[in-house]
Amino acid sequence: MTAPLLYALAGALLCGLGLFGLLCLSHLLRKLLAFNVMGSGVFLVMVGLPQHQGGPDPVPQALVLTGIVVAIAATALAVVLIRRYYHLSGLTTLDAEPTSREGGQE
Amino acid sequence: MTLNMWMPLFALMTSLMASLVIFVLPEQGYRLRTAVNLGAALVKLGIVAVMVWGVFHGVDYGLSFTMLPGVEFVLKADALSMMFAGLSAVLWFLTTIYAVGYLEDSPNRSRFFGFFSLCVASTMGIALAGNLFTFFLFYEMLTLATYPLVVHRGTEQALRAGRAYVIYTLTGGAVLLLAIAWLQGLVGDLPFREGGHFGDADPALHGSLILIFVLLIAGLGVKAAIFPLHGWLPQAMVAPAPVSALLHAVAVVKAGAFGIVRVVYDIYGIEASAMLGLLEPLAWLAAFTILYGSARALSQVDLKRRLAFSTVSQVSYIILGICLFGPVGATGGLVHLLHQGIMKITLFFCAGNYAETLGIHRIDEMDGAGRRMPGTSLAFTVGAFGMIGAPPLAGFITKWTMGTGALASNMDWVIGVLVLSSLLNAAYFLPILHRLWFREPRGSWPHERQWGRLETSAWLFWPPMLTAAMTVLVGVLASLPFSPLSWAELVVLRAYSS
Amino acid sequence: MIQALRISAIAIACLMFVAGLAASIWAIAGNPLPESLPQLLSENMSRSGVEHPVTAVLLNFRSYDTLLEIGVLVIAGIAGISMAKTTSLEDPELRTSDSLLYALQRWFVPLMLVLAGYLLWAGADRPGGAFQAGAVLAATGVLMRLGGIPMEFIRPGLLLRLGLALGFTVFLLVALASAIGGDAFLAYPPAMAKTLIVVIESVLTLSIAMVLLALFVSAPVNDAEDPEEGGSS
Amino acid sequence: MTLWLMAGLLFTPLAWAVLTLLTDFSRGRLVSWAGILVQVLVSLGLWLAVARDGGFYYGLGGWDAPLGIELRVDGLAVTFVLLTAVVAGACGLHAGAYIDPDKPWHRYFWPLFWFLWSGLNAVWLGGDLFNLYVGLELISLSAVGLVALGGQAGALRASLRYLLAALLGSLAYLLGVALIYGQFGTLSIAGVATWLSDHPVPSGSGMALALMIAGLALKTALFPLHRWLPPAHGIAKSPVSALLSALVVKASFYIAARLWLELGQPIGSLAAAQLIGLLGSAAVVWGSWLACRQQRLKQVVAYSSVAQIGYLFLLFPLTFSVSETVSLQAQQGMTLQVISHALAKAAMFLAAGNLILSVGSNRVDALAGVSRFLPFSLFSFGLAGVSLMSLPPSGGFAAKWLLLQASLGSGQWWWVLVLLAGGLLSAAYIFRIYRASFLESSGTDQFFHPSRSLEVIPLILAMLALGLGLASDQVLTVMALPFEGEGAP
Repeated sequence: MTAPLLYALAGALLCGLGLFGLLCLSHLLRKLLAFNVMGSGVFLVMVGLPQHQGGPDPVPQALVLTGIVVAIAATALAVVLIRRYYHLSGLTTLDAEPTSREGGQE
Repeated sequence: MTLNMWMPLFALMTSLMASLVIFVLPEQGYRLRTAVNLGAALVKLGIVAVMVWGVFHGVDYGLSFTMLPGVEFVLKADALSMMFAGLSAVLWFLTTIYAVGYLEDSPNRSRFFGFFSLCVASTMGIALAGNLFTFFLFYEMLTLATYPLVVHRGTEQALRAGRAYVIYTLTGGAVLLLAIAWLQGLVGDLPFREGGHFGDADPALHGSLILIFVLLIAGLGVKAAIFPLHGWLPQAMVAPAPVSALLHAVAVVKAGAFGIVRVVYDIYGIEASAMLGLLEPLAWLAAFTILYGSARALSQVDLKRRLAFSTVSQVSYIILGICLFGPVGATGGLVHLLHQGIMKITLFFCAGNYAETLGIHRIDEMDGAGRRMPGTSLAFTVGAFGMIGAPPLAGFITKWTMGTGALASNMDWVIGVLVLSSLLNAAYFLPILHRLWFREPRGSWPHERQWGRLETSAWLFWPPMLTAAMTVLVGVLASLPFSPLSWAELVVLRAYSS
Repeated sequence: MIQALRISAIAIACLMFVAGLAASIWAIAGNPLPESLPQLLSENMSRSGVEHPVTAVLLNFRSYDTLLEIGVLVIAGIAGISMAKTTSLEDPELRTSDSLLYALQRWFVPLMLVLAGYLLWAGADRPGGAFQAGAVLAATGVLMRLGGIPMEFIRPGLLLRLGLALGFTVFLLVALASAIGGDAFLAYPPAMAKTLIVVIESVLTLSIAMVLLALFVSAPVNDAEDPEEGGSS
Repeated sequence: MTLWLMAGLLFTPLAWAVLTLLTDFSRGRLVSWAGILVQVLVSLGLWLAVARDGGFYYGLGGWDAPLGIELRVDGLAVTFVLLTAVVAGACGLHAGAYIDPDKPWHRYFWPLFWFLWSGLNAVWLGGDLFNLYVGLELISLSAVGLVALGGQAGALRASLRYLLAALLGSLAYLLGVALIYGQFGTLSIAGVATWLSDHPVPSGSGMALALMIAGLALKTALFPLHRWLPPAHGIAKSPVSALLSALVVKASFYIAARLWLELGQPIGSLAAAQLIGLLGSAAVVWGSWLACRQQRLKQVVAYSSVAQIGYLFLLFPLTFSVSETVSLQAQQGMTLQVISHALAKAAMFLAAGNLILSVGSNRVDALAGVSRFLPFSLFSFGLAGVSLMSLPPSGGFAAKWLLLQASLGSGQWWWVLVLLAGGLLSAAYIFRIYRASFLESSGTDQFFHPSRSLEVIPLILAMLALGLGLASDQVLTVMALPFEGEGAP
């Protein structure tokens, strides 16, 4: 058991946690956070697993860097959408069809 | 790259192009549309005439290209295809004339004539298809093109009929597709060939071949309205009369029957079909349908529904004919492909005339109509006697030939079926004739229209007169060359000799 | 009750997922690695134009990834400003006059700018690079914004859109230039690799900062909306 | 020459995204039309080049795999590139006339449109697992942005669902990529496949493949992961719906198919293949059933996509442990299904948009009597429906025929039932719309004829879908071209 392997296993755990959150939580922001937790898990696996045997490997590090930027972009887009959705419908979950449009306070 | 190669495509294209042009024409362009329609029908008549002449003299018309890996698109003209092509070309022309008159002043004519031409194009394709795959292509196209015609009136009843039609035919199409795909996977792409392919089939394949045959017949039987797959046909009679006439007397039901002929003769081969024991059950089924259709026709009060059940019965003559394992019986069946078309279209034209001129739809309203419309009623009478099989009309030729064929191949029970069916025919047609000629008219007609000099519009009057005359002529002149009977003999000769 | 059952079912499924994943990771960790990319990478480092391997991967070996990734970032930025009020991205409510924040910002802003510059420069031979620098730069902007310094340029006008597109455009032009020169798309001439990478990194830093900042400050939500097609009647 | 074409192909959409970002909608439209022209020409040129000389690998940045990113430019990829050019070009032209230029947020339509296009090209050509991930994200985020553009709460809700589903799918895929890299030390699909061809399958790679395919299946909306698709596709503007249904879902499917064809035989299992096939069949049945029950026109079309996608997944069982011939038939069938569905569904959505514009309502019953006005859009809708019902001579029929042959050839007759039943079920929902349009009712005299340019585009697409069946053999020949496995040119 090396440290990178431990990272990878921790990543697996984070993936499971994030998945659980994504499926069970209903508040949109929480869902989004769960997505980020899961994303972090994936990145940990990605960096940890190859470095377990081969020592430092710049390729997955670069990939993760790219992945993080993509995740940031996705998160930002989601936040923007959630805010506008809340503004227009007053809802923070996707459970009910939006009917009224009294809107939330911004 | 000769002209002959392209002839089948031209025959197909005349109606297809007419259809496209008509779709684009504005609704009000009445004259132009009629001109396009009749022009295309005449051109097609010419092309088909040339091809009939050519096929008789052994010219090879054929066009093919690879459509999918291992599958060819083949158009080809042989004696059998010219039989069907000739029938639809002639009757298309007459029906177009009739439809122009029938639909005068009614809405959606652009749509109607567009799809009408599309139907004829599909029928042409079915006639000229050179293998099962191509046949299927046009067979399904016919389904689609007919739907708008069945629901043309847009009433709830029409839409219901359309739904029944689509459910029956598309399911039949799916079964047919399964059968064709299976056959293709088993033995590869098979062109239609006189004499068939399975004369020396591997005995290991027999089981699959029998099953495929059953599926093919089930798929084709829907359009041919074989019992118990006939349910859509009487319902579809809500369509306007020209549609009922051309499509349900000629195109759709004949497409099914024609397909069965193709399968038995040109795919399996008559000997192989007999060897696999496929003909006898099919003959029994056809015989039952003949009697069943006639019996049901007896109890119908609506004129067009009675004619529809009569169609159910008559189409099965064709199938029964080819199941009589022998050249004479086969000739009888094939010639009925033409005879039934001519007779039935006459009857439908007349039914349409009664409906359009006098507002008559039910049989009990027909009392004395013969005096008001003697020409139409004369045509109706000729058609009805033809159906019954009175000599020397078209139907007699069929029944006589089939009866001889049945005796020749030792299937004596068929004679019984023919006699019984003729009696039933008489039982449901003679009362109508009695009402037409020998009863006093009631006070007034349900919905009468005056057209001037003739008893009805000229557009409506002449087509049934012509087809009635043809009913007489094909019977009287049956022994001349190029008569339906001689042509059917030519087809059978080629099928049995190879 | 059903809710609890559902949650426990999902929990069990997730646990199984973790177990399966961990088992696979364990199994893979035990297998020998068939191909060693790091070795190949170090052999080619000299041709990459930079010393730090991560930067080399990002901006040379796998620069197409980076190019598309900037595209993703720009998309997020576009989506962000498409939902903002069209006249201004300024939100008066966000502007505070907190003296503590003001003081902090006087100290921090110059420091952060320097840090961003350093990170950008460091990217060539040690951890750092355009993303890190851009993030710091964006954070500076956020801080300034919270502290009440007006930022007139952040409005969905041409200037902001230019800013969003700048880094991407330069990157793309470099890629195209190499293709016009008859080489593959994105292939830098080895002699110029270093210069080009530095240029790209600098403009990318600006653009990344701009996108992040635009996303952060596009606070007021636009009330105007499209009716659904055919939904009105 | 080919090099220039490749550069043009990659450069144009990205450059036009930037250009249109700097303009407003109306000017962006002119710029985009020019761009569409360029892109169609470049795609056509590349297609012709590959049709003449065969495929090749294109190393980006001059670096070959595994160090750099290699694009796999083969017959299949360029065919899809050309398909994208045709369909996206048509949607772009249609959108230019369809979308209201006065709404300020519509200026962002064009950049998102072009980013979407570049993402699609990246996916068709991609040969590198991680690069495909970035391409997928490019597609997903721009698609979500397009759905949400200026939308109401309903549209935002749909796009949020879409976004969350897409992100979860991407993460699952990325996790699979991480495992693959951990195992094989390379990101190139070809590299992994080559190594697997002469080594035993290492343990743990099954999980990687399963994760990737599951993630992609979620993004492709395979039953039972399809719930996000109909709201998003139904509520977006018609040209956007067309793009999403025709191309976007195909991108993730394409990757899954590529992975399965390269790695499925060694890594996959019979049970997995059959399971995926089963899910595809369930999608066909369930999607069609739901399509029959929808009240709104575009929802019908959207559920139809769920059903049609189901057919695609029959590829998995039909290529696993079967003879070469059967596998080839299944692949060809799948390709034709992708192409014909893309053309037909784009035509259908665009026509549906026109019809909604004409009758002023998005409900199916509102179509009562419109066939009287002989609208071209209804005709296009009908023609596209022929392809979806897989009736001859459409491309859908050709696809079904090949899949039927493959099922019969491999003895997996149960898929035959699915194919036939699926055709009938799709007829049920399509004839429902025909039926509505033929109903003669008194109250429908208002009919607004949209401009000709709006009506012609779906008609052309529908004609292409219909005619594809007749030209299938030619199309398939290009895809079966030899591939020269050498490195970058």
